[in-house]
Amino acid sequence: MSTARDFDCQVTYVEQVLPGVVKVAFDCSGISSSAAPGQFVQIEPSADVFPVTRRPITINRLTGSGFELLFDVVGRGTELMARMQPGDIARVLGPLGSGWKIPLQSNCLLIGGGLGAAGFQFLIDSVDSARVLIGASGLERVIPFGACHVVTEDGSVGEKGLVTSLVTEKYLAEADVIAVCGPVAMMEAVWGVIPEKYRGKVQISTESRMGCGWGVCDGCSIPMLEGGYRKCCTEGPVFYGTEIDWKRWKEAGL
Amino acid sequence: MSTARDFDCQVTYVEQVLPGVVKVAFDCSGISSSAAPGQFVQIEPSADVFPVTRRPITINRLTGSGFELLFDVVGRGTELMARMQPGDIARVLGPLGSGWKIPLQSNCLLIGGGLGAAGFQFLIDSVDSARVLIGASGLERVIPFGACHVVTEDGSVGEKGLVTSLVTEKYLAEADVIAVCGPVAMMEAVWGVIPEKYRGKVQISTESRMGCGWGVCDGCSIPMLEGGYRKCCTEGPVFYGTEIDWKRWKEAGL
Amino acid sequence: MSFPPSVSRNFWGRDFDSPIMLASGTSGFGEELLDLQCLAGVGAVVTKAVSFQPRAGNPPPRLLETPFGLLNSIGLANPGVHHVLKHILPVAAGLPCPLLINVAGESVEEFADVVRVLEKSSAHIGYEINVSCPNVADGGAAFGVDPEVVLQVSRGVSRVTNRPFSVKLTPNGGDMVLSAKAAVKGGASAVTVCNTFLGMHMDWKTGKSVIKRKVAGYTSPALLPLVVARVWQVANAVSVPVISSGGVSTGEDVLQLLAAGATMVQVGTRLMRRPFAAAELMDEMKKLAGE
Amino acid sequence: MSFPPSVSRNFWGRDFDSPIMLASGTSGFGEELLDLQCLAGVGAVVTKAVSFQPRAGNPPPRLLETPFGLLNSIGLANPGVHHVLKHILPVAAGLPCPLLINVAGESVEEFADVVRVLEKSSAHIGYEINVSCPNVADGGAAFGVDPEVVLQVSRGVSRVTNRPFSVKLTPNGGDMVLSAKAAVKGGASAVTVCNTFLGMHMDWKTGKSVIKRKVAGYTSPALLPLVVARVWQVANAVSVPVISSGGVSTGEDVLQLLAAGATMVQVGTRLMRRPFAAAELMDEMKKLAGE
Ligand SMILES: Cc1cc2nc3c(=O)[nH]c(=O)nc-3n(C[C@H](O)[C@H](O)[C@H](O)COP(=O)(O)OP(=O)(O)OC[C@H]3O[C@@H](n4cnc5c(N)ncnc54)[C@H](O)[C@@H]3O)c2cc1C
Ligand SMILES: Cc1cc2nc3c(=O)[nH]c(=O)nc-3n(C[C@H](O)[C@H](O)[C@H](O)COP(=O)(O)OP(=O)(O)OC[C@H]3O[C@@H](n4cnc5c(N)ncnc54)[C@H](O)[C@@H]3O)c2cc1C
Ligand SMILES: Cc1cc2nc3c(=O)[nH]c(=O)nc-3n(C[C@H](O)[C@H](O)[C@H](O)COP(=O)(O)O)c2cc1C
Ligand SMILES: Cc1cc2nc3c(=O)[nH]c(=O)nc-3n(C[C@H](O)[C@H](O)[C@H](O)COP(=O)(O)O)c2cc1C
Ligand code: FES
Ligand code: FES
Repeated sequence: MSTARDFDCQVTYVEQVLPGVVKVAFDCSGISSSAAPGQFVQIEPSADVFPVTRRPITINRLTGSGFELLFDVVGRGTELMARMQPGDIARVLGPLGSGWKIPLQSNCLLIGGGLGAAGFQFLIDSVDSARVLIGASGLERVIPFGACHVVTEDGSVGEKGLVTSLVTEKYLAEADVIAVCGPVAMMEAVWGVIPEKYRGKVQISTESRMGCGWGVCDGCSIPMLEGGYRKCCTEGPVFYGTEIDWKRWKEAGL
Repeated sequence: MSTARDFDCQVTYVEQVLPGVVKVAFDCSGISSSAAPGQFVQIEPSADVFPVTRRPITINRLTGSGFELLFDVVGRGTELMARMQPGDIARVLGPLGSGWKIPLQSNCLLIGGGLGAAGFQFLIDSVDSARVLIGASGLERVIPFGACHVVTEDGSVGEKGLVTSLVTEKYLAEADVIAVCGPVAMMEAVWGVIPEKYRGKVQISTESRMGCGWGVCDGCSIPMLEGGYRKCCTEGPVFYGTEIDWKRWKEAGL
Repeated sequence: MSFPPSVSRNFWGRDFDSPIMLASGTSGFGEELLDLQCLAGVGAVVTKAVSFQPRAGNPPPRLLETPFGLLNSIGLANPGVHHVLKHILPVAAGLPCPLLINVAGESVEEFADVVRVLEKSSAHIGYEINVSCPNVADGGAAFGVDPEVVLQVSRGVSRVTNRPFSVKLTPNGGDMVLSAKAAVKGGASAVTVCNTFLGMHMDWKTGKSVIKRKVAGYTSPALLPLVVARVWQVANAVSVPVISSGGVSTGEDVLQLLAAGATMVQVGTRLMRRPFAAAELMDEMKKLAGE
Repeated sequence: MSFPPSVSRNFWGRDFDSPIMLASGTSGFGEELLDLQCLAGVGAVVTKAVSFQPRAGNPPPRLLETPFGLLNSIGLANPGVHHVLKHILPVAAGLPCPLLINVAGESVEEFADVVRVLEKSSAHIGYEINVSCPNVADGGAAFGVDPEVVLQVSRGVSRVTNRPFSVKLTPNGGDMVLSAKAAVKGGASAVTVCNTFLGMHMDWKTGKSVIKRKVAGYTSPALLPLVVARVWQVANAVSVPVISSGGVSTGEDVLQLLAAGATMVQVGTRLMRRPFAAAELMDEMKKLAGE
C-alpha cells in the first residue's frame, strides 16, 4: 500500500546550482517522513490548467522537515518550476515509486551520468558507505557531491573520458548494490561494461514520460526482458538491470 | 480608407475610478493623432495565446500623447486588463470604427447609461457645447464628468429615477445631435421616449461581441431596419437610431 | 429538465450523489484509487479496457504532451479477461462506489466473449463497450463508425448479459447520432459520448511522429465545446441516458454537460493533474449553485 | 520531402515565398487587408464564402469566446455572386498576392452555378469549394460527409472551370480520406483539411445555447493535433496538394503541418488576435530554421 498523498507544499528556498539547473526545496513533513531514496514526486509546474500533466522529479535529498528537488530546465514544465519563489505553494504528490532496493548496512557503488546523479544525495545519506562515480559532459554538468570520482567528456573536471572508464572490476566486486542513474545511452554503456557475474547486483533508475505517476494510466511502460512492460511509476522507477529489455527500451527514445 | 494601425503601447497610468471600473492610459501618438470621438480600439488583454480575440474598448479621452480607456471588469479579458501596470506594453489596434457624426460647431445632447457614458469625455472635449444626461443604478456607477445632470435608480446621486426622466422636449429641440450610449435596454427606453420628429438626430453607439474589430470576420452584425445587418466594427459602432432594427437587436442578447 | 441542473442523478435505476465517473483508462482497475483514497465525490468508476487475450499494449513512448493537451497511445494494455476476473475484480469489489467494466474487442464476437466471462463476477454493475477499437476484420477502422456494426456489437452483448451497458462511441468518422441509435436498437442502456479524438504531433525536424503508431488519442480541456455539441446532439436523438466523456476540467464544465443532456459525466485527463478531481469538481459545482 | 520543410512552396504551378494562406471568412474579401497593410508574409488569400443569392447570415450573437477557443455562427453572410463579381472582385484584384474564392452552395448545382459566374473575373487564380455547408436537399447534413455527393460537387465544378480548385472537407462525420479521394476523382486540384469542428457552449443556468443555431464552428489553437492527424492521413492518401486549415498560432505549428504533408497552411482565428500573423509566423519559422 502506497503512502503517497497530495500535498500543498511551500517553497523554502531556490538555488541555481549550475547553468540551467535549479534546486527547489519544499517544506513537507508528510513526504519527508515517508520517502525512501530513489522515490520521486509528481509536481504541478503552475496553477494554470496547462500543462495538463504534472512533472516527475526524483527526491534529491531530505531536509529537516521537507525535501529538495534538483532539475534540469529542459521545457515548459521545468521552466515554470524554475520560476518558483520562496513562499510559493505547489501541489506535490508523493512519495511515489519503488526506490532503490538497499539492504541494511550495504556497501553501494553509485554510477551517475550528468544530472541523472540528482537523486544520489538521498541515497548516499541513507547508506553506510557509498563509492560515487560520475561522468558528465563538462564542468557545467557536474553536480557537487561530497566525495566522488568525476570524469568529463571535455576534461574540464577530472580526467577526460566517459564514466565507464571509472568502472573497475574491484569496485564492482566490492559492492553489495550497484546503482545506476543517468541518460539511457549512458546507462546502456555502463551495463555493457559490467561483466555478467556482477549484473545481478545492478539496479537501474529508469525514466519515462508520465501521465499520472501513480499507476492508473499505463503511460509509463518500460519494456521488460520477460516480454511486455512494467510501469515506471509504481513498479519502478528502479528496476534490476537484468529485468529490462535494453534493446526495446532504447528504441523507445523518450 | 482606415487609419487604424497595430501599436505596442506603453501604459502610463492606471486608476480605479469606481469599484470594478478601471481607467488605463496609454502613450500612443499614432492613435491619439488620428482618433475621433466614438471610435474604439482592440486591445490584447495579455500576451498569452488565450483569450483568442482582443477586447473592444471605446477611447474615453485623449491625453497629450495618448489616450485613456475606461472599462468595467466583467470577465476574463477585462480582469487581465485591470492588472496592467504603468510601464507595461500592450498591443492595441486602432483607432477603429466610424465614431459620432458631429458637424462643426454643433450643439450636442448626450444621453448616457452607466458605464456606457465612458466615451463621452472625448466627445465633450471635441464639440462646442454639450448637455450631458446620465442615468446610473447608483453612486458606484456614475462616471464623473464636468457638468452633467445625473439621476440614479436608488437616488444615491441626483434625483431618483431613470435617465429617460431627464429627457425634455426642450433639450431635444435645441440639439443638433443627440448621442446615446449605454446598455441596450437603456438605449431602447431612451429611443422610446423620443418623439418621431427628433429621431432623425439620434445617434446610437452600438455594441456587439467582436472577433476581429476591423471588418473581416462578419461576427459583429447589428440588425438593420432595411433588413440584413451592418458591421458594428467598421460601419458602426455609431448608427442613426432610425437605421437600427431595435426589435431584432434586442433579441440578440449579447 | 430543470436548470441549473442538479448534481444528484438517477442512472440505471440507482441514485447517485455525484454525476462524476472516472473515465476508462485513467483510473486503472480501482486498486490505486483505494490506495490514494481519492474516491470522494466519485459517482462511479470505469475500469480500463479489458480484452479477451492479454494485451501488452503499444511500444513506448505512449504519452506525449502538447502545449494544450495530451496524446495517448496506450494500445489497450491489459492482462486479459481471465486474469481480470480472477485477480483484479476481487480487489475492485472493495470500491465504495459502483464499477463499470470497459470492454474492448478486435472482432464483433470478442465483445460478447469478454462480457460472458465477466458475468461470473458481481463486482460491477454494468459495462461500457468500447467500439472505438480498430475492427481488425474491417481493415482497422473503428467499429463505431459503422452503425450496422455497432448494432451487431450491441446485440451480441445484450444476448449474454442482463446487466445494463453503455456503448462508447467514437468521434472519428461516421455519424455519431446514427451509431447511438444503432447501439440503442441493439439493446444498449446508455451511450458514452465519446472516446478520444484522433490527434498527432509531428517532429518537423525529422518528419517523424514521436508516437510509434503515428496517430494517437488526443484529450484537452479545450475540446469541451466539441463534446458539449455531440452530447447535445445525441441526447436529443436517443431515449437512453448519455454519459459524457471528454474535456472536463472545472465544475462549470460538468454543469454545461449536464445542461446539454448528459446524465453522468466522465473525467479522465484531469486526473493526471488532479487525482482528487472528483471532489474538487463537486466543490466547485456547489459553489456555483450557491451563487 | 526533406526535413525540416522549406517555407518556399510550389503550389498549382506557382512559386510561393510563404506557405501561409489567410483562411476563408477571417479576411473578408481583401479590402480591409489592403487598408491595414497586413499582407506581408501572406502567400495567398481565400475570400469569405460566396453563394449564388445574397445571404444575410445568422442572427447575432455570431461569436462566442470560450476559455480556450472561439465559436462562430456567421451563416455564410455574403452579398451574392453577382455583387461580388461586379463590386468586390475589382477591388480584390489589387491584392499583391494570389486570391482563391471560397464557394458555398445549398445544392450540388449551386457550387457550379457560382463558379460559372465568377469565371468572368480574372481577379482570382482558383477556388475553394466549401462542402461543409448544409445540404438542404439532404436534410441539412454537410455535403462533405458523403463521398458520393463530394464527387458530384467536384465534377460539377470541374465542368465549368479550367482553373484549379480545392475542396474544403468537413471533420464532422463521414470519412475524410474517402471524401478527399472523391474530390480528386471529381477533378479537384487540391483538398483543404479541414473546416471547423462542430462545437457548442451551454448556458447551464438556463439550458440555452447563447448562439441561436445552437451548434457552431469551433476553432482553437488546441485543435492543432487534430488537424495535423487529418492532414497526415489525407496527404498519405491523395496525390494532389493538401492545404491545411485549423489550429495555427505559432511558426512551429506551420512547420508541423508542412512536415505532416501540407503544401499550404491556412491561418484564420489567429488573425483575430494578430492581423499581422502571417509576417509573425514567417519570422518565427525563420528563427526556428536558423537554430
Ligand atoms: C521518475 C522520474 C524522475 C525524474 N527525476 C528527475 C530529476 O530529478 N531531475 C531532472 O532534471 N529530471 C528528472 N526527470 C525528468 C523530468 O521529469 C523531465 O525533464 C521533465 O518532465 C520535463 O518537463 P518539461 O515540461 O520541462 O519538458 P517537456 O517540454 O515536456 O519536454 C522536454 C524534453 O524532455 C524530455 N522529457 C519529457 N518528459 C520526460 C520524462 N517524464 N522523463 C524523461 N524525459 C522527459 C523529452 O525528451 C522532451 O523532449 C525525471 C523523470 C522521471 C520519469
Ligand atoms: C465598440 C465597443 C466599445 C466598447 N467600449 C467599452 C468601454 O469603453 N468600456 C467598457 O467597459 N466596455 C466596453 N465595451 C464592452 C467590452 O468590450 C466588454 O465588456 C469586454 O469585451 C468583455 O470582455 P471580458 O473578457 O472581460 O468578458 P467576457 O468574459 O468575454 O464576457 C463577460 C460578459 O460581457 C459581455 N460581453 C462580452 N463581450 C462583449 C462585447 N464585445 N460587447 C459587449 N458586451 C460584451 C457578455 O454579456 C458577457 O457575458 C465595448 C464593446 C464594444 C463592442
Ligand atoms: C491515458 C488514457 C487511456 C485511455 N484508455 C481508454 C480505454 O482503455 N478505454 C476507453 O474506452 N477509453 C480510454 N481513454 C479515453 C477516456 O476514457 C476518455 O474517454 C477520454 O480521455 C476523454 O476524457 P477526458 O477529456 O476527461 O480525458 C483513455 C484516455 C487516456 C487519456
Ligand atoms: C469567423 C469565421 C468565419 C469563417 N467563415 C468561413 C467561410 O465562410 N467559409 C469557409 O470555408 N470557412 C470559414 N471559416 C473556417 C476557416 O476558414 C478555417 O477553416 C477555420 O477557422 C480553421 O482555421 P483556424 O483554426 O486557423 O481558425 C470561418 C472561420 C471563422 C473563425
Ligand atoms: S504514469 Fe500513469 S501509470 Fe505510470
Ligand atoms: S468584429 Fe470582425 S467584422 Fe466586425
